[in-house]
Parts: sequence; structure tokens; C-alpha cells
Amino acid sequence: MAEFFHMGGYGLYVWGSFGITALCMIAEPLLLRGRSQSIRKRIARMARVEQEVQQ
Amino acid sequence: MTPGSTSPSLQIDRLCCVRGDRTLFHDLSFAVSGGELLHLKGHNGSGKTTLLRALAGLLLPESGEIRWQGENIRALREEYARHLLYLGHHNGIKGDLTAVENLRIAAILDGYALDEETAWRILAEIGLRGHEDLPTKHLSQGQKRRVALARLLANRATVWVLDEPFTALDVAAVQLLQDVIHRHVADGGIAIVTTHQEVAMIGANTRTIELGRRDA
Amino acid sequence: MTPGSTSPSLQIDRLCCVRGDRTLFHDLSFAVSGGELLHLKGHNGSGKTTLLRALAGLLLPESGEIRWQGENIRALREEYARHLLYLGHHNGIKGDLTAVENLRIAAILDGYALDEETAWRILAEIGLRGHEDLPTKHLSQGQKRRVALARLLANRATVWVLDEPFTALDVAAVQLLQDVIHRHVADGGIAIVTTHQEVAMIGANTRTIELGRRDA
Amino acid sequence: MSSRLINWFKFSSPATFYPLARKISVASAVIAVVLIAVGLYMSFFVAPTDYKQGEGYRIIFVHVPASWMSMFIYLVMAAWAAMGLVFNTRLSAMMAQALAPTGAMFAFISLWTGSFWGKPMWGTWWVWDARITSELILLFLYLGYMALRAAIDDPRRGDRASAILLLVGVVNIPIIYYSVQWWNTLHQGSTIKMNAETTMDETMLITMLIMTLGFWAYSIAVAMARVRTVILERERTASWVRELGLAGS
Amino acid sequence: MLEPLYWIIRRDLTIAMRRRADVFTTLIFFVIVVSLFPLGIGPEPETLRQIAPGIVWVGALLASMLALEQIFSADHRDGTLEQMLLTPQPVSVLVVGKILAHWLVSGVPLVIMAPVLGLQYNLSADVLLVLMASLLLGTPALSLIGAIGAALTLGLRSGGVLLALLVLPLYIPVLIFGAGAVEATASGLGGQAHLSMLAAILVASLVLAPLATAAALRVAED
Amino acid sequence: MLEPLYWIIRRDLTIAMRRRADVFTTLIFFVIVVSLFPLGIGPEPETLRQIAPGIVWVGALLASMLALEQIFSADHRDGTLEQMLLTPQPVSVLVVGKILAHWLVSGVPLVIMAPVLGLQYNLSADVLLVLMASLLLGTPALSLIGAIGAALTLGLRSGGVLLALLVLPLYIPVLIFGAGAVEATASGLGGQAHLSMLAAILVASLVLAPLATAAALRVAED
Ligand code: HEM
Ligand SMILES: Nc1ncnc2c1ncn2[C@@H]1O[C@H](COP(=O)(O)OP(=O)(O)OP(=O)(O)O)[C@@H](O)[C@H]1O
Ligand SMILES: Nc1ncnc2c1ncn2[C@@H]1O[C@H](COP(=O)(O)OP(=O)(O)OP(=O)(O)O)[C@@H](O)[C@H]1O
Ligand SMILES: [Mg+2]
Ligand SMILES: [Mg+2]
Repeated sequence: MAEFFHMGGYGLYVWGSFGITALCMIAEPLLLRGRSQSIRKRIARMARVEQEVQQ
Repeated sequence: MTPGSTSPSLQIDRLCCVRGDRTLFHDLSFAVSGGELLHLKGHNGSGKTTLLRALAGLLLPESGEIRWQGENIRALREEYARHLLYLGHHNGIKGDLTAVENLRIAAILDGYALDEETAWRILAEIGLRGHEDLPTKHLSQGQKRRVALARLLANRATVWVLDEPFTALDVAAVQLLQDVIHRHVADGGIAIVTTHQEVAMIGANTRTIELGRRDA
Repeated sequence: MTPGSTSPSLQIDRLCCVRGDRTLFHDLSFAVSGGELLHLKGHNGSGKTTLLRALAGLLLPESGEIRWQGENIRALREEYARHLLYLGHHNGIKGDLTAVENLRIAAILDGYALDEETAWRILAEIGLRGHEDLPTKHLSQGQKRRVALARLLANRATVWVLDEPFTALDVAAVQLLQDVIHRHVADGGIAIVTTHQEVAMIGANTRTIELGRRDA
Repeated sequence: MSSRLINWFKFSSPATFYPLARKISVASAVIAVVLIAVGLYMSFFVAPTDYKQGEGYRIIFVHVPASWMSMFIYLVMAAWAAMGLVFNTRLSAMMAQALAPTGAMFAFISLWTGSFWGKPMWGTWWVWDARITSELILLFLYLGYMALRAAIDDPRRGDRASAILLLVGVVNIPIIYYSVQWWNTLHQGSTIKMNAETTMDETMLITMLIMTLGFWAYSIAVAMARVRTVILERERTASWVRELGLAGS
Repeated sequence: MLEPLYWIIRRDLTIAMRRRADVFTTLIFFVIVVSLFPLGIGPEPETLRQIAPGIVWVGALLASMLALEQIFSADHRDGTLEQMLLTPQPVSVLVVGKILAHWLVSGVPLVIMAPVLGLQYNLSADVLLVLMASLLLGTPALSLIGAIGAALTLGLRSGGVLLALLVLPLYIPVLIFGAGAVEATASGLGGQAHLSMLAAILVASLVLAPLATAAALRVAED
Repeated sequence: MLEPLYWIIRRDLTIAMRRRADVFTTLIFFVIVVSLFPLGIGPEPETLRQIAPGIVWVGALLASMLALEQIFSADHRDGTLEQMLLTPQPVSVLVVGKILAHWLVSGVPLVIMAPVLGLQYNLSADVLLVLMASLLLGTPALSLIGAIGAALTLGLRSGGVLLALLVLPLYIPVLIFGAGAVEATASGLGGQAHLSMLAAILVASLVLAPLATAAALRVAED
């Protein structure tokens, strides 16, 4: 196992590369989720305000 | 002032303009033809400037059409520009050029030549005697506005679109400008004007359109 | 509105201002004291803006003195600034901040705190309900002017120096602003105002000074 | 013909595309997860150790797909931009807008993994090689596009301005690419060349292909999800958005 | 079509002459930037001569880019640009006029000044000649390409820096061939090929840039 | 005196956050300019490593100068600067607030980014550390000095270039000691002395620049 992570001496480089790639590709959807939720909340709030005005 | 076989006509068809979150107006339709003065009213923020910029072709409306002699102004472009004179909140004059130079260059770009003498005469008429060959950046607010308005006296355009032309003008200049507009309309031209001042824009051939309603 | 043992007084003594080649006025002397409204008149280019900027201390006059409570304003500096509110052709608001933020930051720099609630109330009063927390760059000309004018409602300054405050305002706002100015004067403040509009600035305690003579 | 045209314009309306985008996004996400999982397994356990570069070469399995995607996405964006300018469809600009961050991210990954490869192979994090330099410039082009979009408040104005920028950029890309190539090769003394190691093992090639397809599916999934957000942001006042009933989510 | 072109150029040159300082400031920026490097790098003549073409070219590129920021912004602010879009003249013609006037005012002085700066770095006469030629072909291309960026960033608050971000990547081919021509000459390889590439880039941008700029201006005034 | 300072900083940071793109563009300009030089000069690693400190420093200097153009101009145009001069607060305090906010937004990112660019030029770890230290001391000095120039050129049309002209000569000492510190470290001499000089310059400009800037602002609004 340790040998696997050692990568024949290239561990830092191989895992540095795959790690950042994984990090980016996981972070991007998460950030997107945050952005999506905030706009959804904003639309919901706008709808609520509108209803209150109508009443 | 307006030669041409058919009477000029500007048609606004189901126009809708949106700025930011708000729909300023929608399904706005009306027509203006030669000899008419359209006075656009509305409280602050009702969309007058927006409408005028759309009429000038500077702003792409969300939907709807503006037609000049039956054709969409987006398609006509330079052809429509030949008949149009727009004056916005900005004066559109260069501070480093003199009043005479400003007037002449504007004329040439509008497609006709204006000789030096005529330019001087027009500037005197609008009350800038003695200031004709100063760089306009040294003029006061109202004097700058007068330089911009001098184009009305020189121009041969049919459609005048004027956004708050009376701001910064003193009483004498307001009177003069009213006369100029009325003369243009009497000659068969079209004028579309916004103003908050209750000046005597009301003449025989004046139509008023009120935009917007006071919200909240 | 103006606490203080002595009545406020602003004295202008043999003031002379030159711009470019022209002497706009010279040997101009007058005094304004608490409870007075000074209406500055004059045709375009007569030097009203120049005079107001000198009164605010933004412009160094060629000669002559401006005294606040008997002392030259150049010597007083920050002390005079505490009593002054100047509104020029520019609105002096940041387009990236909301109306509320603009109002509050202006108040803090003017040396007093303005809580959020009061700010909202003042903005509602001046007709900006529903626009309080939009970046002001998205407002129309007249709405921006209103944000600037909201400072009048919040401020505790004694001397108001207002350069064409009525431009871009609609009829309702003009009425409101007149009331505010009259109230300030009735409370013992000083207001120095220029305007070309023949609005009802004429009250019991209004003085008018006319600058310049139509030249040529 | 005409009915096909109508159909096309129907889907170019954000309101109709919104639910469709979700379906595409979910399907692509599933495909991406499967392909990338298989690709990763093959990268580490199936592909043999390189005789020259040892285990270090495995970086290739993310580096090359990321490089390819970064270039490909820019072209797709430019195509959408052109379509938006010609047909004046709002959705096209939104698609370009939705793709940009993903493209920039892949350009960044390409640079990062390239550096992490270069250090053990060449002993330095960076050389001014032609391909590397043009990848850096591509990243700048992405950033320029995104900065311009962010700087313009009015979305419709932003659409048209950034479309012009994309088209100008795409005309320039080949010029930039060849000029950089020329700059580098005409120069004496350029030390090391990035050369694909002789003939590539077949399993390596297949692994790389699988990873590329996985990245591709990932890009589609993310872009579709993002375009949904963009649509909501821009159409938040439209009645169809209100009828979605987003209050709960 | 030629008359408005002539008048636009005349107008802009008149304005430039009224503010003569403008003409010199671009030039002096160029001089200062190029002279700054020896201060940062150290005085070794050999190193300096080696990097001279690159530095002079980067200096010219930055100076031209900075000057470009002004090309439309003043007209935009005072509303004259808006008026230009409303004239019956084709906008791309007006754009060509403005770019040409701008280049005459800000580009030509750079071309003339460059040899003097080259001397500071010990470049030989024929290298200096090629340096001038490359700038003569390159700076108009920079102005044309940069005008697109200037139009796109018009009225945006972060104008200057954003312009740099948009335009600098597009300038790279010009930089490479420009500096390349000088370097090739210096190392005895002849800069002919590079100069022809520069000419090709100039022609291409002369055809395409005014159209893109005109489109961008219409968008900016929306 | 501290309250208005706090509020001015808060105000300017709020505005910067509303336009997040601004923060990044200065940074990216820095990155692009520094990456541009190899394209002009050629890819030889040895030459590049030798000139790296000078190039990174000149890049930081230009980026900081360009960003500075904006420090007062927006406030001047919309009239808020005029209003600030009319508040009962000492103008030099407001100026310090504005400069500090500006440095936080545009200077700090440069300091953080510099090591990455150093890597592109193959600088070693300890050299990178000194590079960061020199920028940390140098960039606030650049902002302070540059603010004087920004105030002096306020409202002049040729603002950007004229600013460069006024400010660059004053930047030279900062550049010499900043790049010098890095170079000295790279050649094993130790950059201590240079860094202390930088610190001295920073202190001096912290004392003098706000007063000069305040005076210049009063003149600009006359
Ligand atoms: C920061 C550094 C690097 C960057 C930005 C970079 C960028 C790129 C790009 C853009 C491609 C795709 C090119 C194409 O398909 O034509 C690519 C492919 C490739 N790179 Fe890199 N690279 C870097 C470092 C490296 C290093 C150090 C190596 C190995 C020693 C390497 C090996 C490869 C290989 C083998 C390919 C595939 C070539 C092909 O399919 O034709 N790269 N790289
Ligand atoms: N660039 C913009 N972005 C977003 N909203 C805007 C923009 N410009 C104007 N608006 C909004 O559009 C509305 C109408 O603006 P417009 O300038 O057309 O009003 P107006 O009728 O001319 O008002 P005024 O009498 O004050 O000049 C305003 O409420 C404003 O909030
Ligand atoms: N910066 C300047 N340089 C030179 N002359 C100037 C400058 N600013 C104004 N002037 C001159 O001073 C005179 C008065 O200008 P000022 O702006 O004070 O007039 P005003 O009374 O406010 O006019 P308005 O009613 O048009 O606003 C004008 O004739 C103008 O030519
Ligand atoms: Mg308006
Ligand atoms: Mg005035």
C-alpha cells in the first residue's frame, strides 16, 4: 500500500496532480450548488414579497 | 424644413423595455407623424430616457418594433439616422473644440456642410455671442447646453428627440428653445420631448403621453 | 435645527472672482444671517456656480473675504465645514453603494451617526421607497438627485449651499424640496440657492441677488 | 425543413430548455462518474509502468484530457457566441457563459499537472515551451472573457460584448499558436522539448481516451447545471420562473 | 466616405494639438519604462544587449496600450460618441479615422524615439533600422487590435486594467514577430520573414478590427 | 480620527467587493506583464533567471501604478471627493484610509502572487521569500507615493500617462532597493541592507505622502 502511494519516488508529483484535479472537479459542482441555491432563495423571497404586496 | 413626398411618420409597436429587474413599460404603441409635438411625461424613473434612447436606436428594446416610414429602424440604420436628431442628458460637444468647431463638425458628420459664417450666425442667435471661439470646456453649464442646442438651428433632420432640453437654461433661453421647437413642428417636423418643467409645451398640435405610475 | 448662542451669519466682503479672461463679479458684498433664504439669480454664465463654490470654500477667490461668524472660512476650515452642506451639479453619491449606504457614510463623515432605521425613513420620505437597497447607479437621473437631496433631511448643518437643486426632479419632488428648504429657513438656518426655474422660492424671508448682466 | 427550424427555436427559449438541461445534466453526470472511475482504475492498476519515466508518467492520464478539454471548450464557446450574435438567441450566450469557468478550470489543471510533471522530468517547474506558453495564453483568454462578463452589469450588453471578444479571440488562437511555435523553435538553445514518449502503449492510449470521455461528460454535466443557474439568475422576474415554485428548495 | 474620414482625423488631431502634453506623455512613458529595466536588472552590457529587443518592444506595447485607453473614453463621457453612432456615416469608417488619428499621435513618436533608446542598449545601426521598421509595421496593428478592447471596456469602471487583460494576450503575435525580427537581425539571421509576418498581421487587423470595434461601440452605448 | 478612517476603509472595501473583478484584474495584469517578457526576450532559462528580479519588480510597479489611477478618479467624477473635502474630518486622514484600502485590494494580491511568477523564472525558495518580503515593504510605499501623483493628475484628460510620468521617477528608489534585495540574495550576498532601506522609504512616505496628497486634492477641486 505504502508502495502504491510512493509511486516509485514520484508520489508527490502524481498525487499532487491527481489531487488538485480531483479537488477542482469536486469543488466546482459544490460551488455551483451554492450559487444555484442562493438564486433559488432569492427568487423565493421575491415571490413572497410580491404576495405580501398583493394582500 | 421637411421636404419629402410622403408625410413623415414614426410608429411604435408593442414596445417593451426592461432595465435591471423592472419592466418599465410593455405593449406601448403609438404613432407620431409630421407636424406633431409629443410631450413625454412621467415621474422620476418612469422610463422616459429609456424610451427616447430606444427611439433613437441607441438601445435595443426587449421586444416590439419602432418603424420609420413603415420600416424597422434596426434595418434602416444609417438611413434613419439621416432624419434623426437626438439630444440626451449629455451635451455631446467636445470641451477642447470651440463652439463653432463643434457645430461644424457635427454638421459634416450629419451629412451636410455648414460654412463658418452660418455657424457664427446661429451661435449668436442662441445667445453665445462673444463665446463662439472659446474651448467649450470653459463655458458654464447653461452655455454648454446652448452649444448643444445650436444644432437644432442648423440641422435639417425631421425627427427631433430631446431629453430634458430645458435643464440648465435660463429664462430667455427656455423661451427661445420653445419657439424653435414650435417652428419645427409647424414646418411639418416631428418633435418628441421630455421635460419636468411646466413650460408652455402645450400648443394646438401637442400630444402628451404619460409613462409609469407612481409605485409604492 | 440650529442650536447656538449667537445667530449664524455669513458675510461676503468685496469678493472678486475671475475665470479665464473674464472677471465674473467684483466688489460683491452682502451678508446672510439665520432665517434667511438667498436666491441667487443670473443668466447662463453669470457666475452663480463660481460664487457658490467660493462660498463652500472649494474655490479660492481672486480677492475679498468670506467670513463665517466673523472669521475667514479659509482659517476656519474644518470648523466651517461642520456647519456647511454643499450640493453642486454633481450628486456626490457612489454608484456602487445603495442609497442607504450612501446616506449613512455621508452622515458619518459629516460627524454624526445615522442609524439604519432613520436612513430608511428619510429615503421613504423623499420618495425612494422600494429603491433603498439598489446600487444607486441603477437609478434614473431624478432618483439619483433625490438620494443626494436626502442628505438635507438628515443633516444638521446650518448653511445650505444648493446649486440648481431642482434639476431633473419631477413636480412632486420639486414641491417637497421647496417645503424642506422653507422649513430649514424657518428653523433659523441659512439657505443659498440658485435655480432658473421660476419655482415658488419667494417667501417672506427670501432675498434675491442677481449676478451679471446679459452681455452683448 | 421549416418545422425543424421552429423546433430548434423552441428549444432555444430558456423556459423550455430549463427542464431539458436538468435531464442532460443528470445523465451526463452518471456517465462521467462511471467513466472516470473506470479511467482511474485503469490509470493506476492496469496501465503498466513506463520504462523510461517510471510511475511518474501516470500524470498523463489527467494532464492530456484536461489540456484537450481546455482547448475544445473555448471553440465551443466561440461557436455559441457566433450563434448568439447571428440569431439573437439568448440561450446561446448563456451557454457560452456557463462553459467558461469549466474551460478555465481545465486550463488551470493542465498547467498545474504539467508543472508537476515537469519538475521530476526536467528538474524545473516551468519552461517557456511553445505548447506550455500557448496554454498559459489560453488561460488568460478565459480569464479575460470572465472578467469582461463580470464587469458589465447589464446581462444583454454583456452577452453581446463578450461574444465579440470570443470571436476576436478565436480568430487569434491559431495565430497565437503558430507564432509561439515559431518563437520557440527559431530560438537557439531552447533546452528541453516536450516529446510524446516514442510509441504509446495501447492500454495507455485506451485509458487516456476513457479519461477524456469522462472529462467530456463531466463538462457537459457541469455546464448544463450551470446554465440552469444562469437562466434562473437572468430570468428571475419572468412568470415561468415564478411558476416553478422554488420556495421549498 | 472619405470626407467624414478626413474630418474625424482632423478633429482628433486638432484636439490632440490643443493638449500637446498628451503627445509627449505616451512617449515619455515609453522612455521611462525602457530605461527602468537597467535599474532593476543591473548594468551588465552583455545581458542588456541581449534583452534589448524584447524590452523595447514590451515598452512600446505597454505605452501603446495605455494610450489606447483614451481613444474612445473621452468621446463616450461627453456624449459625442453617442452622436457619432447616430450620424448617417458607417461607424467602421469613423472608427478607422479615430484609430488612424490616434496612431499618428501616439504611435509615430514611439517609432521615431525607439532608435535612441536602442542606442542606450548598444544596438548596432542595422539592428536599429529593423527595430524601427518592425515598430512601424507593428504599432498600427497594436492600435487596431487594442481599439477593440477599448471599445469593449468602454464605460466600465475597471477600464484600464481590464483593457490590459483583454488586449495583451491578443498582442502576443505582434510582440513575438516584432521582437523576433530585431533579434534575428542582431544574431545575423535576417529579420525578413518576421517583418512579412508583421505586415500580414497588420493587413488582417486592418480588415477585421474596425468591424469588431464598431460592433463593440454599438454595444457599449446600449 | 479613527472612526472616519475605519469608515472610509470599510466604504472602499465594500465598493471593491461589489466589483470583485477589479481585484483580480490588477493581479492578472501583473501576471500577464511578467509573462510577456519571455515572449519578447526568448526562452533561455539562464538569461531569464538572471533578469527575473528586475522583471517581477517592474511588473509589480506598473501594476500598482495602473491600479492607482482609479484611487481618486471615480470619487472625483461623481462628486464624492468634493464632498469629502467639505467634511469636518482632516483630509489627510481620509487619504490614509483610501490608500490603505487601495493597497489591501491591489497590493496584497501582488505580494501573494509573486512567488508563483518567480517559479516561472526558476528562482529558488529563499530568493522567493526575499522577493515576497521586498514586495511587502515596497508596494505600500508605491501606493503612498503614487497617490500623490494620482491626486495631482486628477481630472486631467491624459490622466493615465501623465500619472506615469510624474510617479515613475519617484518609484525608482523603491525599484532599485526592491530588485536589489532579491538579486543580492540570489547571488548569495544577503538582502538585509536593501530591505532596511525599503522599510525606511516606507516610513518616510507614510509620514509625508498623505499630507502632500491632501494638498494636491484641494488644488484639484479648485
Ligand atoms: C506546465 C506545463 C505543461 C503544459 C501547460 C502542458 C500543456 C499541454 C497541452 C496543451 C497538451 C495538448 C497538446 C496537443 O494535444 O496538441 C499537452 C499534451 C501533452 N503533454 Fe503537456 N504540458 C505541460 C507539461 C508537460 C510535461 C512536463 C510533459 C512530459 C514530460 C508533458 C507531456 C505531454 C504529453 C505526452 C502530451 C500528449 C501529446 C499528444 O497527445 O500529442 N507535458 N500538454
Ligand atoms: N443602467 C441601468 N441599469 C438598471 N436599471 C436602470 C438603468 N438605467 C435606468 N434604470 C432604471 O430604469 C428606470 C427608468 O430610468 P430612466 O432613466 O429611463 O427614467 P426617466 O423617466 O428618464 O427618469 P428621470 O425623470 O429621473 O430622468 C429607473 O427606475 C432606473 O432604476
Ligand atoms: N474652468 C473654467 N475656466 C475658465 N472659465 C470658466 C471656467 N468655468 C467657468 N468659466 C466661465 O465662468 C463663467 C461663469 O461660470 P459659472 O459656471 O459660474 O456660471 P453659472 O452662473 O453657474 O451659469 P449656469 O447658469 O449656466 O450654470 C462662464 O462664462 C464661463 O465661461
Ligand atoms: Mg431621464
Ligand atoms: Mg451653474
